[in-house]
Amino acid sequence: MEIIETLLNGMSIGSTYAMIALGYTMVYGIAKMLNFAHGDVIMVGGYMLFITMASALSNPIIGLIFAVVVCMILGITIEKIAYKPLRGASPLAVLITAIGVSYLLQSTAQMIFGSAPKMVILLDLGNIEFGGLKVPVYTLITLGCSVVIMLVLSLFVKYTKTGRAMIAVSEDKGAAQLMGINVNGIITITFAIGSALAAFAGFFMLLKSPSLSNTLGAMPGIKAFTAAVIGGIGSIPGAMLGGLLMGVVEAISFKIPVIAPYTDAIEFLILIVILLVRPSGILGRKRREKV
Amino acid sequence: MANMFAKIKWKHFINYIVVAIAMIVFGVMSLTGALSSSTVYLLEKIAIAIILAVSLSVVVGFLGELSLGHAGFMCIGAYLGGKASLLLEPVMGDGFLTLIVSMIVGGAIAALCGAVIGLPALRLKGDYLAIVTLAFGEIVRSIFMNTKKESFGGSLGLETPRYDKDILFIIAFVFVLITLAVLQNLIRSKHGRAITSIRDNEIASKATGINVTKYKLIVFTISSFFAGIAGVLYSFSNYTVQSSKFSYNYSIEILVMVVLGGMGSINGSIIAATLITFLDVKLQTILTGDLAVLQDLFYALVLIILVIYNNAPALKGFRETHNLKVLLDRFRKHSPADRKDDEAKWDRVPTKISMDEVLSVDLQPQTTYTPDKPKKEGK
Amino acid sequence: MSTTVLKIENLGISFGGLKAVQDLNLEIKEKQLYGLVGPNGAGKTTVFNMLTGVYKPTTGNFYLDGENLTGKAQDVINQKGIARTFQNIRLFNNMTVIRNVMVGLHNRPEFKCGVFASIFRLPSYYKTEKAMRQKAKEILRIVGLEEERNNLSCNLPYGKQRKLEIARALATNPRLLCLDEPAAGMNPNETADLMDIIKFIRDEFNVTILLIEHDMKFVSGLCDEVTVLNFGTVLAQGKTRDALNDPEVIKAYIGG
Amino acid sequence: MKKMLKRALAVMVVVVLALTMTACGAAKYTANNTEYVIGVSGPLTGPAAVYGVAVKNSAQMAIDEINAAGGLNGVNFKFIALDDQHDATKVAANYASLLEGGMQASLGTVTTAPGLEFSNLSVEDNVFFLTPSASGDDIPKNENGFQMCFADGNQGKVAAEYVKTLGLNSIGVFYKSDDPYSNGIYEQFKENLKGSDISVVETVFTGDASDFSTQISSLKECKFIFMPIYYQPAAIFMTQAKDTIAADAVYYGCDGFDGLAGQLDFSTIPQEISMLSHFDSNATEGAAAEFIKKYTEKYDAETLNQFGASAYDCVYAIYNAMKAAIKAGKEIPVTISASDLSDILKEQFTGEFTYSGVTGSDIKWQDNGYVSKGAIKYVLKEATK
Repeated sequence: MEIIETLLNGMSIGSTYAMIALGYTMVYGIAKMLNFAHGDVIMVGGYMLFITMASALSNPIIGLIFAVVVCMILGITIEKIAYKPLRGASPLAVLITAIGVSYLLQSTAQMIFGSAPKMVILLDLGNIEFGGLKVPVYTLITLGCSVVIMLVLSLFVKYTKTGRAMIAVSEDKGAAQLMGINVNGIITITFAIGSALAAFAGFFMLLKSPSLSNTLGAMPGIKAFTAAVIGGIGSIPGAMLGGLLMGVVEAISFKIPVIAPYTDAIEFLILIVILLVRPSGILGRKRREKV
Repeated sequence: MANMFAKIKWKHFINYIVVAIAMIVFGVMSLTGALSSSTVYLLEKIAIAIILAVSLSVVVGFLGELSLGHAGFMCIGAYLGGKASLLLEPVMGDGFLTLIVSMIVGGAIAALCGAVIGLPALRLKGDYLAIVTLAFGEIVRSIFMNTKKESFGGSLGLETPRYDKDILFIIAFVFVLITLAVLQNLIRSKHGRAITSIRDNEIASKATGINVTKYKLIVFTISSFFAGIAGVLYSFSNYTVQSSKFSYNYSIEILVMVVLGGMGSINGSIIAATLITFLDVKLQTILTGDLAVLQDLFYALVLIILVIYNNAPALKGFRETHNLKVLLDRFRKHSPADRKDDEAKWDRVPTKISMDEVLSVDLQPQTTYTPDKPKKEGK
Repeated sequence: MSTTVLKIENLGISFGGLKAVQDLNLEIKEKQLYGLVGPNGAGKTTVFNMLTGVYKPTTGNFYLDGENLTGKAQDVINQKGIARTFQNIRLFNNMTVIRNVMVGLHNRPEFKCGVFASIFRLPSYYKTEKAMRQKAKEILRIVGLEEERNNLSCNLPYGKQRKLEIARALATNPRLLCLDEPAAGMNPNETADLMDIIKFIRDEFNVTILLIEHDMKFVSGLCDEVTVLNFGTVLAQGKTRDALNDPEVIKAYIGG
Repeated sequence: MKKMLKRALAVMVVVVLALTMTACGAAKYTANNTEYVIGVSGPLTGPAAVYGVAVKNSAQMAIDEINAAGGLNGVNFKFIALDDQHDATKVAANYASLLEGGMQASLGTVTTAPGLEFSNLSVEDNVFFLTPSASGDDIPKNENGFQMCFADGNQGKVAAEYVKTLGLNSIGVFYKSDDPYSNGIYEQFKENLKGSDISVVETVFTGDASDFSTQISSLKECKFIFMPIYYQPAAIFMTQAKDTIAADAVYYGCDGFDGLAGQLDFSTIPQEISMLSHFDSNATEGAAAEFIKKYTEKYDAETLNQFGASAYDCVYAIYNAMKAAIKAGKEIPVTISASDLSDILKEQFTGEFTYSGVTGSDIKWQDNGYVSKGAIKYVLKEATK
């Protein structure tokens, strides 16, 4: 019983990670960059929800739509201003600008919204009872939504023209360009999708814990990135798997008092162990340079 | 005699000379009491930052591996060196001897950890190695965070003795010189060539008989040794060592110094470390009260603009005509025979720090993906 | 009869189900110029990759001077005496020409200088550094790159990059030098020049050469023996003229 | 070679110039003061910014009030707040910069983590500080340091004493293992609970965790949950736990709970929420209510919390102590050095001096720097019947 409960709690934690990891993996897989600002786009999405809920239209669904739209615009803007000029430069340069963008978003948010954390109550969904187990509804919804998003993304990438173009860009930018694919356009679309996913992640994070500050996305962002790497970065199902795995590990670790304070260390240790066993993550594709 | 003098490669020594002169100038100023304590703190911080940046530069700029765990090694040095000095203080006093022994303890243990983390480096590629080093740093931080109060101070941090602040910054600069000497001598030797060859082309390097494993381990070990030394200096320049300081954010800050300084340029790392630390401290102390929120904003803007300016392929033409070097060249006659030693132009470093994974939607892990690139020039 | 330098026995490798190379047997004598030819995808480079330790063969063994080197690490194999060049040139692009060659000299016993000696600038450091530079210049002179020694290797024209790669491989003092399409991308003049250089270095450095090439004129002009591969299997083997005129070989090249 | 030397010289000059810009005459920093200067180092940005901002606003408000009322014998006060981002490393630079800016007395740091550094630095120069909210037990360990808030250990002890009176068999604890504040309280709590037969269900979280489902399921049998944490995670915990934890359970916290009302819709939480503190930001009467009114008129109400109230008191306490010292015949010129002022203030704070303000009345200080004032159990919200 307790085991099932802990697993469920793990799913609850992990579904949020999975949602963020999906965004990481999309951007990484196609634009080939560690978007350290992804977590801060989540935070912006959170503030958009806050604005909506504080306005006359206090409806979470409208808030979500608003957040998605704003985040997509923000994502595209960031890409155009900070990342696009560096296409073709070293990935390290892009990594550093991503960090710069992350600082920029955090301090802008503090300037606009102040330093105090905001309370954003979206919906009170209550619990469902399963044979003596109380499961919060938001856990089920987050889990369900992340599975749906994962499936939609997979189908999108596999079966639409844009999606296939994305795979082409991912495998070889130069060749894709030669085949008439608008590489810049595809990368812009990727950032739009990634940022929309960030907005969703923000929504589900606030659904669970209604406290919003300008560092909302920082640590979950890193954890989710770790999850994406565990699952095999670039792999959409891998992101989901990695996220859930991280969540379950976290839940188990928190359950045992002796190791609970070391939870972060344990999560990162698992990452190292998994990478040592499978250097490309669980579902990652091993890429080998041709000699 | 004059001939011998002319034969010395002055540009190899220019950074020693500059650092030594700065050290002497400030040392004299400190003796005459002309140095304010805020400048002393600043100097200590700059010295520590230079050691960190230069030691990371060897990993990132010369070996071509991305490490996001440099702060972790520093953390080990700071805690263990600090603890060593606490234990030694009753026996050996708080003098120079304690300092040196603590340095060796902190540096050596950090180096050991560097070797341990260097082992996975042999298996993992750039970006995966980066995340492993990041994870390592976070593990170290988390462990020290949760120690018992008696052992390493727990969440409140370890209280360490602060070294005499009129002298510490001079010692710190001496260590900067030592770091420079060791790392530059390493780089400017056959071993340095082997290391740079790994960065430039690992496959060719192996085929040329370079023991890549050995050199990766050497570089990780030496680099973390100096990170550990920087950590011990940090513990001597502060009353408390708190592990929350050594998060991945700090590692990234060091990385920023290396990247802004230019890959494979030690002088660049020194200048970037100095300027960033200076900017950081000045922003922090000048922007008081309500203005404090502008610090990060300003820092972020500087970062983005500098990186784009330095790296954007579209600005290449502009960079080549409008840069500091061109400006400096106006003051000296440019001889085309002058060629930078082992300095890799940043935009040409074929980074192994590659983002290489391919988007996939498959549920089955696939064994190998070999990109079949067309030959550059067919026949 | 001169001694056997390289002996390959039943060498084979498969990737998943695909047998890339199977049952390769050959023997190369000292100072021989041996050719490995075959259409695209025949597995020639794969053979090189096995010989230099990039891939571990699934079956068979190969011996250098009688020593079994199968499955050894790349750097060990190189130190034992097999050096190679690459089909798509792999130079150390951010290093000068002379440094590229000096990396090749790294493992030579006469240039021994430990990490500590280098860091503390012991006299042995200055001695080896000077000697290495001298030796590298010498090698560069032979391949005709002495003038370019202070240029960055990536700024060299294509033909010279090929030569530099050979120089770097030679610097490791190999018994067997494996050249992967050394004449690719060269004009006829350069090719002729290269043929002379290859012959010259064989004599000068006392080295055995195994080369992959598509240019039949080049192969027949240089090699005394060849092995023709197709789909990983040996089509023909023997004296160059005989092997290249084998009907199977002609069929594989022309198709049908 | 000459060229190289020339270039070396140029680089050196730039570096030296950059560094010497800051290197000006040391010695007496306060000689040119035209106002009394009070300084503080606190987190004005970053995750803990709300505490630093509250302190900065409230202290500024107190200074403005004092100046409007004519200052101290006609001399105005000046307040400087520097940002340390809750990071001990940044304190040294702040401290030196404040000192060189003419600081004569200080509010120390806002948070505990960097507080120890400040405490050790300030004793070197003998700078008096009265911290509003750095509650670590070791913060006032030197004779120049005093606290306006309760020390963590004392809070833990008082909480343990209170728990013992409840007659419970089992209680739950939820704390943040990587936070000195939370740790400090819990350690003393555990220590003081030893010997009683109360069993403790201990749960922890670290960092910025925001999903407490595991901890909640571990605690769901508990009727009393002690939470020595700050209000933001507490609010998340209560929201997530409202249906799982028994409706008649009690959440009991320390002064960190203050500010909860802004983060939590109390009507949705069935459990009782109480805290042991010196200030309630929802107070409707007394000095506290007056402070709240003034603060919310001037600043963003969201940043109102006990940190601010305490800082407001700190400024007034220093002001009153200076006034009392002058009355007792001491001279406090505007250019008085920090060390001289420190001696005067130390004498006052360890002497008969008492202060009544927002966070308590007849506040006195022990010789070890700890505050002695009444801790009040505030019931923020009663259990919903």
